[in-house]
Amino acid sequence: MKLKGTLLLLLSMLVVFLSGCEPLLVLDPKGPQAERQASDIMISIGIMAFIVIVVMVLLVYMLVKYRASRLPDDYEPPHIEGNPILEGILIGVPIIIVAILSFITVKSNYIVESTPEGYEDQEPLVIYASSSNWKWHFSYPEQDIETVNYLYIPTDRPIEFKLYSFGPITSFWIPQLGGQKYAMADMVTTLHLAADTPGEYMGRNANFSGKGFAENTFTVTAMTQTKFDEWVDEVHETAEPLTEDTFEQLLEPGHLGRMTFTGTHLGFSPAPEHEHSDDEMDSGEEHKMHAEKEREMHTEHAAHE
Amino acid sequence: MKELFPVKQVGGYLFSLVLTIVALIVYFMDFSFPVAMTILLVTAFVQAAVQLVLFMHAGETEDGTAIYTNVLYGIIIAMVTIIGSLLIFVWDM
Amino acid sequence: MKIDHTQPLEYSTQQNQLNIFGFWIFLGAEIMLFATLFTAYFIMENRTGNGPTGPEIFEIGPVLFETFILLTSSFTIGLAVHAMRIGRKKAMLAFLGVTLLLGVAFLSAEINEFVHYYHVGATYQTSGFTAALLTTLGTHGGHVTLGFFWGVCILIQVMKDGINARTANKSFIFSLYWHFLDVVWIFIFSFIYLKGLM
Amino acid sequence: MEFFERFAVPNPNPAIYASMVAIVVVSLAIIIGLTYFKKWGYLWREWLTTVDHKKIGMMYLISALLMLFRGGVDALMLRAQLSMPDNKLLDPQHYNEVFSTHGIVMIIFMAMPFIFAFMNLIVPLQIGARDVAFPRLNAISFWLFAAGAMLFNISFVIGGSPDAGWTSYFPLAGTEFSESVGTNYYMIAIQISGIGSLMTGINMITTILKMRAPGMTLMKMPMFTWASFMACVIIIFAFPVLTIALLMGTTDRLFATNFFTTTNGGMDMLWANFFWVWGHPEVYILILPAFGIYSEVISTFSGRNLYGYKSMVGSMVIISLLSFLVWTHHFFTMGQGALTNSIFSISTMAIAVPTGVKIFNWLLTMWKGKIRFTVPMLYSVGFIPLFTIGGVTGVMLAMSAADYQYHNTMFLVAHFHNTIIPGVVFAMLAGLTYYWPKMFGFMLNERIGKWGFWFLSIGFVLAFFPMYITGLNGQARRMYTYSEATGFGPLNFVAFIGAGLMAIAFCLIVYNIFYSIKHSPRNVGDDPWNARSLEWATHNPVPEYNFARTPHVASSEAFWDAKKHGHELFKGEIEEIHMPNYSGVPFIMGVIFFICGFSFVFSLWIPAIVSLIGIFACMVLRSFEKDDGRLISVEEIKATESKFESAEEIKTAVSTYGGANS
Repeated sequence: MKLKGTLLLLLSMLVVFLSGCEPLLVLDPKGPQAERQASDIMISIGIMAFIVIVVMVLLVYMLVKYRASRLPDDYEPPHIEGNPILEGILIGVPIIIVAILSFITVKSNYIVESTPEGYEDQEPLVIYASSSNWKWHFSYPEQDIETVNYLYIPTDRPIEFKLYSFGPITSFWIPQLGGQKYAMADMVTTLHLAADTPGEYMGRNANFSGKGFAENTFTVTAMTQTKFDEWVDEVHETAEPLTEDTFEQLLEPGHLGRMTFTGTHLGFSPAPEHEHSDDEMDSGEEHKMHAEKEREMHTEHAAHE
Repeated sequence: MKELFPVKQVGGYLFSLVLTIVALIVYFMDFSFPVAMTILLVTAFVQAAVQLVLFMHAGETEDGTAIYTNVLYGIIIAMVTIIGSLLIFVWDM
Repeated sequence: MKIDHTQPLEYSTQQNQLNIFGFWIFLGAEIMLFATLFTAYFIMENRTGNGPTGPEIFEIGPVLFETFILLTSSFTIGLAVHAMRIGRKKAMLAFLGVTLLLGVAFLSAEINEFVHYYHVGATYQTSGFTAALLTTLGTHGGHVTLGFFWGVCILIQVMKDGINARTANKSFIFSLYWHFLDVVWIFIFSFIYLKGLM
Repeated sequence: MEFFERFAVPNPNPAIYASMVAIVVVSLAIIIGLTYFKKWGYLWREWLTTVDHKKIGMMYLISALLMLFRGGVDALMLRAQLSMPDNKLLDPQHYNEVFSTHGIVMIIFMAMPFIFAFMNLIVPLQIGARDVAFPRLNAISFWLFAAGAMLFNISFVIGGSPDAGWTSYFPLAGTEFSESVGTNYYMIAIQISGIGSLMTGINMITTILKMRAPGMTLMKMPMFTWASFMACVIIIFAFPVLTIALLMGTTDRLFATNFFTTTNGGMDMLWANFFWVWGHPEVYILILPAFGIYSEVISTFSGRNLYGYKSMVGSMVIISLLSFLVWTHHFFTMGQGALTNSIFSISTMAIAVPTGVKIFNWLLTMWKGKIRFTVPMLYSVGFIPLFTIGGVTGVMLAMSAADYQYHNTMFLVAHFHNTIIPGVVFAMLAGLTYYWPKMFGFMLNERIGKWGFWFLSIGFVLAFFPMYITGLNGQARRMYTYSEATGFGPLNFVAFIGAGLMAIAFCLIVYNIFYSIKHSPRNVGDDPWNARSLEWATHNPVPEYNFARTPHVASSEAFWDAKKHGHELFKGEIEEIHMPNYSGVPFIMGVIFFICGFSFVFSLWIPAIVSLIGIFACMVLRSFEKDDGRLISVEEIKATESKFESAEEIKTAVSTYGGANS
């Protein structure tokens, strides 16, 4: 019974941990999206703990009651085929549980994929977050600012992150504000977040991206709109403009500290936003002409050879 | 000579030629995408069935059920993979 | 080897039946193999980068020729199996030979097509689209090539040993393979070429 | 000299040099040993050329155990590195290589051969067949697996290990970010062994569907056979996807195509897609045979028939189908819409239903039974609660909105170890102990076995449960280190202790094998466990022809029927038995495949083409070969049988081993 003891101990430990003597990041949400996710997690932990307990109780019951050492020597276990009603229940109950969880999940899916609840009427702040080996670049087109490895955001305003990568697939994750999403090289993904309370939060790349992955982190500071505006003004007064050359240097593999620039890289190195629509069937004449030219060049090339 | 060309085989061959020509219509006519795709899907699968049943004798032994199940299972999973991937990358991106 | 004479020769031993059944299972796996290639192709279809698109490089003439050749070869291999079943060795060899010749014709047409693609700037490295297209066609073509050499091995064996339980079994399995390649080609024809050209 | 530079390890360290020396020393020791004891001929005649499903099974088993140690050492290094904040034991590059190889070795070269070992050993016996449908192909499958495994394992001393994770997501695994040949090894080694797996799948399906003993309808097959059957169904539809994905990855790396690049229309997400279209069914390929073993073990040691046979079968059929409908849950965060995520989220959770049915059926099998706590049963009993925890955390991960928080964290790592270790590894160890007498004719020591079980279970709980917590606290997977401020330190140290306990457990298991070879009594008879299904109706160890006379079967528990209800298993006279001939070609093909793979890894085109031609030559040779096998005469069979029977008589006085003790 050592095993069962250990398990129960650990389970209770888990519950103690989760119920917050020292809150875990994911379960200590500071924004509506993370809150929704945390509540989903807690609901599912509850239901799942119930299932685990049922299984364990049944198992202990069987093991205690039917162990050979407690049964008479001449006891012959009976031959029992399945019982349709019992098996029906065993199928039915899990289906109900799965249905409940599905309902919650589908609802949450649409919630986390849209502007955070309670912020619908506000214009979202768009921030382009791009990763390169092993840094994060944050471009604020509205404010015309770019930062490296740190992120200032206003509270009480929805934020729309546009994610993409200058290298391997990375994953943009601020556990206390909401779940992660991939940043990739050939398309832009969108993540909707918002911060309810001012504070400093951990953000990182969660998807393995090579040697410098462990240190591929950034800090997020949420502040009131006034403080945010002050910061923007300050940056415009003090920071250097971001040139194409500087940006090329920034992209080199390595780690950098925090950096701040005016202007963004979106002008000379735009996000791969329209890649998709470009490729649609009706790409139009221009595309065809382009290909035609290409083909001519190739035939010419071949002729030369 | 005649016994070398059984009706089943010759008929199947002619039928698949006809199906190929029907499929070819989408090249010459200007159908809308759904209509053209339907034509292609129908002709392709019918032709595959012709090959399977008439030429490959899939059902001729007692293993026919197992063989058909195998092929059907393969087609179902193939369709799931194709449609699922398109859903992820094209239709719902 | 116990030979059961109530069955056609290709099914007449236990091992023969296993071989045919096992090959059918293998074909199930092949369905999935080509389905994966089709998945890749459908997703990459419009991802042409700086290279040409499908409609720009496809030509209906050679494709129709290839289709007709392969359909006919599928017909002749069916006739070969039929001839085998009624014990006509010479007819069977003739049909098998024709099938293999048609296979060669198909392959040369396909190689020609690849050369054409190369000249219009659609090489293996050009774009996601060309990579998916050429891998799909190439995998099919590779199967046909393999089938050709396999068919030659069988042809020689039938010539040497006549139609017996062993050679009949091999020929029948080969016919399954060849028919299957035709089925795959039908899908390539419909969903790569015709869909691209329509 | 320049030619040889490519074979150098790009990131050497003392441990790698030490391994090189160790490899050379061990190889030399093996060669000298074989020569000294004049065992080359024996090795060639009895093992390298064998087509006997039992010997192939044993070779799979030995390979799996070796690979378990390779992967286990990797795991220990990982846990040691993470045991303390800012630890400097491994640098990031080595950490990346170690976790990548750990994952691949454990899944492809440990778990897969382990399940193939039991499929090969047990399935033909359970259905009363003489061998598998294609014995020669079976040998080829094994040697392809061996070639792939060898190729993969030399990577860390020649040219460098793969370092992009076992998932090898592009573009990280592309030539731009992964310059060493490591990922080439990944692509080609897995390709070769994957082809072997596909062949095994075809072989087993044909065997199971076409070679069952008279009277054994599909619904009278023992549960392990059903499980293997469904696993093989998944294999034949999942592995072709891997074949194509690896082919594309290989051409991307070797021929600069644009499948998974980020320019010219390439699509990095496509790799992730294909990888998981294969990868998710793969985990069911592993778990279904494990379920089968648990079904056999629990039923045997509860002294009862398996509860709900039909729903057990039904649930496996449903799992095999559903396993192909859920792959997207590995990348809910890749940017597809809420609709797609919802569909795949629901289909994923749906798998919990058939799995739950199985769990309850096992519990109900114990109900009214007479439970004997032998080592295999202990593993099964430990499996039920631990796997349930793994399963329910799987349901939690399946909730896509919440998965945004679990994804890529230690929570996920904890979850899949929580299913694979109690699910697959426990099952394999249970199977190893349970079928050991079937293979070798003596038992493993129960006492040491139980110690092994407790160390393993407690070690497992300590190693992996803390990860659930650190995951929720924001520890991403695959980080080679973390700072003290994160607070991950203490729990990671607990995990390290757990890993240490598991290492002790595996040492105990190996010690048990050596101990038992020396000390176990040799006369255990044909039915040491008081078992129920057909594989126990023949002798231990099994003679090469399996059954002297073809058994006739009337239920899924044919042997039990014969023991308790007077069912007549063997009717008629002994007749001569047809068996396949041994052949060296499969081994040679394996060697050629190895050379071919190695040449491809290093882009050495001439040897690559020559060895490809060699492979085709082997196939042509096979086409022209006329090999009708051989016959075992009635006298020979009778002589073998009487040897076993006299042994049985001596043994009758000895009480049944592993009976109602504990």
